[in-house]
Amino acid sequence: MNKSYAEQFYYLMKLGRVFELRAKEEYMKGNIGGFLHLAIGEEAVHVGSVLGFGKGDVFVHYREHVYALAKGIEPKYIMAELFGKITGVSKGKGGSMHLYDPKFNFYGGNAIVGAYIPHAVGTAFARKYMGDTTGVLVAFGDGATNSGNFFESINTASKWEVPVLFLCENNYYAIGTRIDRVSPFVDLYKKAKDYMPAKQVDGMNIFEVFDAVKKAKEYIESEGKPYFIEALTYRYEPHSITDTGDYRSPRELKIAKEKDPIENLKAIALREGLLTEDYIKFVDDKVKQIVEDAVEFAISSPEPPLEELYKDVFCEVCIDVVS
Amino acid sequence: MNKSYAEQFYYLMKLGRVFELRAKEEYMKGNIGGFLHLAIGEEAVHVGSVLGFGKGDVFVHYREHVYALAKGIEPKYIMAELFGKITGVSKGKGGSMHLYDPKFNFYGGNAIVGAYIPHAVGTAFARKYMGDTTGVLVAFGDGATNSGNFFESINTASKWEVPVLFLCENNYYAIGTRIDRVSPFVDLYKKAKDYMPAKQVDGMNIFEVFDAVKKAKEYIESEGKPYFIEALTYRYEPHSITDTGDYRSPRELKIAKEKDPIENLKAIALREGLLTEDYIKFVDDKVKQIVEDAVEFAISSPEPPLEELYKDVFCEVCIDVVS
Amino acid sequence: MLYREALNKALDEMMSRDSSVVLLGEDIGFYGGNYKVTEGLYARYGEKRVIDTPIAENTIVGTAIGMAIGGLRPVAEIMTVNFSLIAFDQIVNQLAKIRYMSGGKITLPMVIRMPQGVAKQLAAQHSQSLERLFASIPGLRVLVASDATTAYYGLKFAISTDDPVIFLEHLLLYPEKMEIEEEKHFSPYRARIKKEGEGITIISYLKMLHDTLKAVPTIEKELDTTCEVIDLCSINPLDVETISKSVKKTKRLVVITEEPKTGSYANEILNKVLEEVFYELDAPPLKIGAEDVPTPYNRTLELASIPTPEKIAKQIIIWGRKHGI
Amino acid sequence: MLYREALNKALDEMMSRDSSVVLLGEDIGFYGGNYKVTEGLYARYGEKRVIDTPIAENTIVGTAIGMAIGGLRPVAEIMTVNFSLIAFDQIVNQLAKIRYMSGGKITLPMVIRMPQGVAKQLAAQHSQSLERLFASIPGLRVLVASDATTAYYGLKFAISTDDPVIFLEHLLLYPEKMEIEEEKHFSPYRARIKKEGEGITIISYLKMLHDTLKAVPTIEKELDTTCEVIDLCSINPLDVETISKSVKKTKRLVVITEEPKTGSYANEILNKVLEEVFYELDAPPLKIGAEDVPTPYNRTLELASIPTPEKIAKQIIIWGRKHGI
Ligand SMILES: Cc1ncc(C[n+]2csc(CCOP(=O)(O)OP(=O)(O)O)c2C)c(N)n1
Ligand SMILES: Cc1ncc(C[n+]2csc(CCOP(=O)(O)OP(=O)(O)O)c2C)c(N)n1
Ligand SMILES: [Mg+2]
Ligand SMILES: [Mg+2]
Repeated sequence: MNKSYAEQFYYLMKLGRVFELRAKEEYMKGNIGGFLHLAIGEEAVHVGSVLGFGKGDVFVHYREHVYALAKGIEPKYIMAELFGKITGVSKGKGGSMHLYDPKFNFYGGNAIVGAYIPHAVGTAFARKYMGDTTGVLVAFGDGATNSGNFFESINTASKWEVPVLFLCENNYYAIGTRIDRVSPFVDLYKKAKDYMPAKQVDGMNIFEVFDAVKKAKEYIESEGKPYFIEALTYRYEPHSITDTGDYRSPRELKIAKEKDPIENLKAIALREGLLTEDYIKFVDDKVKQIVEDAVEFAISSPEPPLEELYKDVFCEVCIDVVS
Repeated sequence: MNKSYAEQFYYLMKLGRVFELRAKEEYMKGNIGGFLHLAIGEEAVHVGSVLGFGKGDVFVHYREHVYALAKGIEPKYIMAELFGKITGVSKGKGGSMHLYDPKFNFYGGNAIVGAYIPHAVGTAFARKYMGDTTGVLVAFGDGATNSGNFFESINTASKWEVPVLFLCENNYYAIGTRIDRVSPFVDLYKKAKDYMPAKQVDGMNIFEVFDAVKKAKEYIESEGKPYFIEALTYRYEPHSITDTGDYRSPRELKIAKEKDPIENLKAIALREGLLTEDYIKFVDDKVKQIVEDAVEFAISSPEPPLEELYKDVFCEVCIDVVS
Repeated sequence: MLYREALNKALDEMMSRDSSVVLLGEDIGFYGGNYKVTEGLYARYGEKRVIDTPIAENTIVGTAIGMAIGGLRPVAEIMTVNFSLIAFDQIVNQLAKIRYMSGGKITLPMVIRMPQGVAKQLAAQHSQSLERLFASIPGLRVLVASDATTAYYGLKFAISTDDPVIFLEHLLLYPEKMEIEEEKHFSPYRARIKKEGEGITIISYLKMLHDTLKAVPTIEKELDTTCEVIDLCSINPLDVETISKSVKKTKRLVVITEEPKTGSYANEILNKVLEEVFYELDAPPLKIGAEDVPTPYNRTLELASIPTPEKIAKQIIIWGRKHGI
Repeated sequence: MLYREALNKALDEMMSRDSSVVLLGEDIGFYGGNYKVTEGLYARYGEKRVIDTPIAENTIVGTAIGMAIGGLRPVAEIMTVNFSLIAFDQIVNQLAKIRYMSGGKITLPMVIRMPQGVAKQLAAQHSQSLERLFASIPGLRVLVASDATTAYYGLKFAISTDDPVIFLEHLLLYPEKMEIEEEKHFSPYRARIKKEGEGITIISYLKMLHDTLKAVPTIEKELDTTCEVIDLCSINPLDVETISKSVKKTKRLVVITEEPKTGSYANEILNKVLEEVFYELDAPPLKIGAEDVPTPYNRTLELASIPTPEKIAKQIIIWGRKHGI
């Protein structure tokens, strides 16, 4: 592992965390509405997988700020989207759960558990069909692995031999329901292992996530076939801001926080000389500034004009005659 | 294996085959309409599973005449249903694909591939909840094992620990599409094996089907948990009467017919002294008569009166006041 | 009490009365329900009667059908109506048809409860009213619970009847304070006159009913008339009698729903009534509904996409003036 | 040529023109399609462009969306509209909304083709018309192909446009003989006047259009008037202009669809037109549709459940007499 990756890891994880904590503040002030799902605690999975994956399309769920940041979308356009402003990545029409930017190969942000998994399979098919060997990454939670969308996609991707990396973020909970209450087993990679190579990694360790994803990417692109990774992780915050989170014991939470992925990285990287205290300080200040600027940008951006209500339902320049 | 079972096997398989061949004739004459899916070639699976299962609820697909007969529904009520007569098991409203008779624990007959699999899981839950340990049998084709309904049911039944026997009839084809064109592997029991005990049997040999199902039944009822059997079989007829069946080679068909489950039974049972030529002759004559009587009954039965159109949509004696 | 507590009370009473009543859904048990409708029931009735399901709506409805076949009276909660689309085959091809296809041999006494509607900035996939998709399917009864009284009695009825019932609630009503009015004999398929009036009949339900009631004083003042406001309670069947009677008196009809206007169920309501009273109307009927767009996240656009008390008043006043009220 | 051959021709031409057009569905490839619409295309374009899918409609639509995101123009065949219910979340929550939620950043140029309607004794789960479920969803274009001309040009348009199109065919039309009329500029969202007339405007599409045309001579004779028969071609958007123009002339409106009457899309068609012409109508509009029951298997009951040329004629004649035609 080289220095430059360690720096990127730290920068993006920290950016993600500060961004989300700030978003929470703005939610409390009423500047952000709807659902706000935070990925705090899960940054090693989100950042590690995007960087390990490198080039390629990404499809994720409604807890996607950190993915979007790691893919390179500018914080201010994400924050503006959370504020519902016209300058947001989705013009203020999507909100926190619906960030999209094809320029960065980022395809949501989807609020229906599991429903975008087949999209990833289809996109991988399309890329391969057009002679592009680049793989596609799709991430989903433990809860999604009980859904038809998940099972059908595993089955179909395996048959079609398309380069998709299925990334299951097992944070043990789907809202207030622990995975062992609703799944016959909790080692979720077993749901895929007869269909494709499947492994489990420690999702609190970004090096492990990064390495596993990188290897998986090489596999899917050289073989043109799917791969499955289950990353064990934890969300520190409640499911969304309106959830109390009281279904988890303080002890469980404490244990999880002791594995904090950012602290984890810091400890390892400082020990191994991959990061310096100076760099850390530099990043901490920098991301704070970036996030403040993003909030500033969001606040000062205009609301979408009323005619936006009717735009983007259909394509406006579409032909309506065929000859 | 005792004599009495061999006799029942022969009787029901022969009844099923003669019934279906006769139904085909009547279809050609225009006395039966819609889709008519024949199970000819698959009788060992249908009869063997129902007899091996014994007491208990049964849920199946649209190719269900032989299941219904094996469950004990009188041939004439089934034939009348195919003719769309009021005396049919479903009053002529369901037709070939929708035979129902709760008196015989027979719950369809369903025309949506895979969609009734969760019903079986729910009914097993209900029985268990009410203190009845009797298991539930659900049968479906190879094609169904690619559907969300199938996967979710396997997963949920395993978690809920309900006594369901999942019976996959792998006849290698879903209409004109061979299973290896659409499934990543063709040993379909592997789709269930991490969720419950799962095995594959020769579905052209009724003794093997019967034994496997009997053992599975004991397991599901003593453990209160699900079990999976894949029976390898073959349909001799096209998918339904309107299909040409030209996607299968004459050689493939010939090989399959050499394993004919009825001839198979006859050979084994005569050799082992479980059946006599006399008994076979007796049954052959008897089922012919039964089927002729059934056709006679169907022909002479009245059409449903017009007011039936509006009946059975809702329950007629339903309360419409609550206090 | 809160609206959601009225639902909870109905579930509790029916469960305590009849052990064949079971609940199933996502997060409804240990967690107490995302909108707290099932709160306390898991502790009281245990995990075999308040069943936490996987996130698999198709299986929730599918297994509930099986439970009903097996002799139970399941009440399935779909967390919001948006997710019922995943269970749509089970609802339309199975639940609505099995009784008929079996010649009446199988009854499916079950309820699917779910909240719908535009709440606050939940964006397109979480902000829909879909009653048209249920009420237009032969074989389903569809009730809409607009207040604590219909929530309580309506849900008790839905659980008691042997027909499958789609029971629609509204996300924004859950935390609202209301009381259950005592009813000796509650008729679930009867519309209820919430306010009497002489000049305009306004039909609505769920959140739109409340918005309508808020709009009425302005309308009455501006148009110098009185409005009769009707809560449908049941949208299939429709209580055409109560509505027609009102329209014969007022000669004017407005239907207000939260669905996008094109293809909304308001069209059916309107036409059913028109069949009875076409020649008696003094003005073309007015349909008020949401704009034909997916619901946007931005709050201003979101509010612009659905009827609000202000817009309801404004539209009815313009229509009234145009047609000589 | 046959109706289904017109569809095949459209697919073939579009595929030969543009390699980004791919087909996917059950049995459409090697087998040639259950209703033979894709016959020959597998041989011509290979298995990467004519893709046999598992029986998993949700995945068919879901992967097609992904293909569209990835730059293809997929045409998904759902074997019959009945199975589209399994894909309903993909259609309503994904296909119809992604463009909007992404602020226009993602377009989904794709088509879902499927036959609907009551054929012959296929029973309730295989005998449905469901256009209301699609046409009432903002974000979807819905075309109905009633003859070879609209099948051919309509499907070509559907594949060319960047909007998602639900393309409805009718099971009973596939083997019908018809010709493609040459059109220089085909407007897919325009209704087509199939027969001119002065006394009654009758609107329809798919099989009902043909049944209507069969009924017309009797109606004209009995009521001593002439009928103007309009094929809608597109049901979302609706060509209100063409319809209103006709109704302004005839003063009378009949809408005939195969959906069960309660909640059918005919209500929308009717009300959209009423908004334009309410005061000009000489009679209350007439809606003809199927009975509010699941479709029965028995042929006599089945025919009793849907409009037929005889019943269409009878109902219009009774209505016409009652209202003074
Ligand atoms: C189909 C569907 N059903 C229910 C919901 C409501 N819901 C939103 S998030 C969620 C839990 C998902 O859990 P998991 O997949 O583990 O992801 P996590 O939130 O833990 O990241 C549920 C049930 C939904 N959005 N979509
Ligand atoms: C959900 C659904 N999709 C498509 C169909 C059309 N269809 C009817 S039978 C069939 C093939 C089923 O194959 P399989 O499960 O192997 O059963 P088999 O007919 O071989 O017994 C298909 C695709 C259907 N009935 N339901
Ligand atoms: Mg989770
Ligand atoms: Mg098969």
